[in-house]
Amino acid sequence: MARITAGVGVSHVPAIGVAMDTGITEQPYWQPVFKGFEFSRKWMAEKKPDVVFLVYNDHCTAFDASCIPTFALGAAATFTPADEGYGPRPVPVVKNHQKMASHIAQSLILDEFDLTIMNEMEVDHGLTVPLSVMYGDKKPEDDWGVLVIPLAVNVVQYPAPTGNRCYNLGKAIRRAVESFPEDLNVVIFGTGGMSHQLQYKRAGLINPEFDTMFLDKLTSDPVGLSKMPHVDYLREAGSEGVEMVMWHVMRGALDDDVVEVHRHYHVPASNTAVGHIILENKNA
Amino acid sequence: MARITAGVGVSHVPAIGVAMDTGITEQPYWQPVFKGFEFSRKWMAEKKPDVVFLVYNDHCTAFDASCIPTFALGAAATFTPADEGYGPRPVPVVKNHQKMASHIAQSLILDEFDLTIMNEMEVDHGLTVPLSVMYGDKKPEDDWGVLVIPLAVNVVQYPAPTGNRCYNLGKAIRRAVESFPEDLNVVIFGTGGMSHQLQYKRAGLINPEFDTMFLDKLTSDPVGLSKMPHVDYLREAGSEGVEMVMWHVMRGALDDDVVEVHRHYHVPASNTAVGHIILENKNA
Amino acid sequence: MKKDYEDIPGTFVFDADRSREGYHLNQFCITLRLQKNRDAFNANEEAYLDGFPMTPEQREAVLKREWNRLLELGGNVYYTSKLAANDGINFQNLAGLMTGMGVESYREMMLNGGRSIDGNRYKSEWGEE
Amino acid sequence: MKKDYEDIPGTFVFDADRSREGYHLNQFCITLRLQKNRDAFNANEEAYLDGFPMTPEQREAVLKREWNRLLELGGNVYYTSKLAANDGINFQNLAGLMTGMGVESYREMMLNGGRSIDGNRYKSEWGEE
Ligand SMILES: [Fe+3]
Ligand SMILES: [Fe+3]
Repeated sequence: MARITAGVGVSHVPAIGVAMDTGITEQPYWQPVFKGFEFSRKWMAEKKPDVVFLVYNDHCTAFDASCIPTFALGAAATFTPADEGYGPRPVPVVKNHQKMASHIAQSLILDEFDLTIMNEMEVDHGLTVPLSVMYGDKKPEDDWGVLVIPLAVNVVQYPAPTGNRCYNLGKAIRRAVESFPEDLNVVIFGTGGMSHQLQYKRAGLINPEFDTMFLDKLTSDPVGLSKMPHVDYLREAGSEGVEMVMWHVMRGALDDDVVEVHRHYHVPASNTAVGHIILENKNA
Repeated sequence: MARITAGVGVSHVPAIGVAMDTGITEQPYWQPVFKGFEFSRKWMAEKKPDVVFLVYNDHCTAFDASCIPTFALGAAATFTPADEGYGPRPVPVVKNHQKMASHIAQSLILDEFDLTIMNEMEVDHGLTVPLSVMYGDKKPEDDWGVLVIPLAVNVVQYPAPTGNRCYNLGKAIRRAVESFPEDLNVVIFGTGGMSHQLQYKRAGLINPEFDTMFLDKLTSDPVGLSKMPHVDYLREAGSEGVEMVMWHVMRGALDDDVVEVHRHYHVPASNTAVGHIILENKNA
Repeated sequence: MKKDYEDIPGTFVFDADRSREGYHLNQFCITLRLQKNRDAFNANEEAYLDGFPMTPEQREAVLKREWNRLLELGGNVYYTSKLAANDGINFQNLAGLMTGMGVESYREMMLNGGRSIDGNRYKSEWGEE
Repeated sequence: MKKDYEDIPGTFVFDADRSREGYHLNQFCITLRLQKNRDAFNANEEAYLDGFPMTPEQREAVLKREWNRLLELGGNVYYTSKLAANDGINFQNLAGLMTGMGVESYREMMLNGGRSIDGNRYKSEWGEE
């Protein structure tokens, strides 16, 4: 059967993608951002998952204001990196494990999660930047070396799904994965955050105490953490900090007991605090 | 505050719309179908709801196979009748109570239903035929005389949401409506069914015993009825009979105790058994 | 994955596996909802179909209007009915063709209460496994 | 409906009410994701905007690039940033403009750890009600 063995939390700041795509990662501004992913790339190479289940949000790219799904699961064969206004990122097309994606979709709907199934979808920096930081430089003609099942979560229009709902979705994803008969090693990514506000007069807000508390509690009190109301994210972590609800999906899919094997935190990348954590199931 | 006072269950057979649009409702084939709605039109005129919350399914019209939401709530100002391949039905544009729709959307998502919000949507016979049978003949330049909040449910690609999920969604819709401060009379429609199969070698299946059991239990045992697994609908009521899950949304939004004030059942309309019921809250 | 609905006779439940198989076929069919697309298709079916990466079997079933074959190859009736509508075939007459009964006797059956559920619940009742 | 997030200073939470207000503004902005639309917009802004039924205030804010006003009128930054990108303004510089700090001192603030949460939790701390 398929099994989720580990979870990755990671910011998906677009400027990080731009830094990689333009080859300026060694500049003093960016060097400390990327230093924190050296361990992660080695860990990825050792762990070698067959499938990454990638929870992210679309930033008004695949979905404009006409259609706003709370949870949209990608069931297409491939997902093309989108033009977000500067031309598409020069990275590989993302390949799905389409049979497993279909299985998970059916399982989640019967488990009473009200998915939207996407049979065509472009993917933006929310999905490709996490792959880039974890897998390193890849050109369009390369292969990511992993199959990816994308789950896009609405965090742009209030309200995002609650932390509790996201956490429970993680548990349902685990059940779905474990009922898939192929023997596959799956790693789940929760992306977005950490504290940041991109808009209006309070833009630039960074709250390292909040971010640290959040990273700590992922191991020490994930259930309590998942109960935090939206207003706390909005107030304490900035209007775009609410992206962090997506990390609860990742956390819910893991064992109750996990080991934190890596953490990275840096301010700033553009407007944002970069946060990253790797959690392994104890019996993985 | 706003209140849901009654529920309507009704088939939405496209041929019924065609019969009205082409003026052949007095023909012997159609006369008994429409006779059963005479009471309903009077009831509608007396009841005079401000808003109809209309649960229906799209038949690959507004949504093709690229995007399949389980629950899609219409938040646009208006919804235009779609061209389903024969030109749009000659009926009025459907007007939303946009503020209430937004309120319900927010309330449902915070209540952990994973809605898709539609800010643009055409509507097909699934939505317009129930309005036509309940409100009578209307021309494009007329007005329906009621505001409509549409909720489109996926029942085309298996699996539809479970009956239990639909029933609980009804309860959540009720909470959302009752927390809306305007003083509004709301009637909820659950549409689709009854037994029918449009496809392959078993097409034409009609199961009046099943349909009667279903109509009876809406009053006598709605919770038990909502637990019925999909395979029972598919086997007993035909592959398209699974549309009946949408009636549970309507039923869940009502009081536990209801009075059946009207029932109509007729075979056939085209390929389908026509079923219709009106349920009132006892204290409405 | 076991499917509890696979023992229903004469029925294709349009699940995720069938949806995946039939995706381009169904997406072709749905374009026929609009007149300008119907005009283009009717002017040159082969050329129009070139725009959709369906399998050769699916393409052939479209060209030959093999209504049941279309379902066997991942089509769903809400999509294939758009192709039927283009040919002037409504839902009821399409059902007449798919059942093999022919339009007249299908219509007659419906007027007499439709196909009974008795004997039509399980494949075993149809002598299928 | 009481909104528990309305007491956060310097922040517009993009909720359903704002989304409704800003719909056509945001749908205009998102078209600028694609080069051919940017070309058309840049060739004749007024004519391009005629295609979107936004309010006169929204239209004026677009033409004058009043970045905060756009948010006040229902815009969301993920949309308005497409208009900014068209003008060669990235997310960080857009933030520099919206905060009123200017690009340089905003960048400086971010390098020094960003805007502190202290004093920035409640409107009352900003002397607003
Ligand atoms: Fe983001
Ligand atoms: Fe229907």
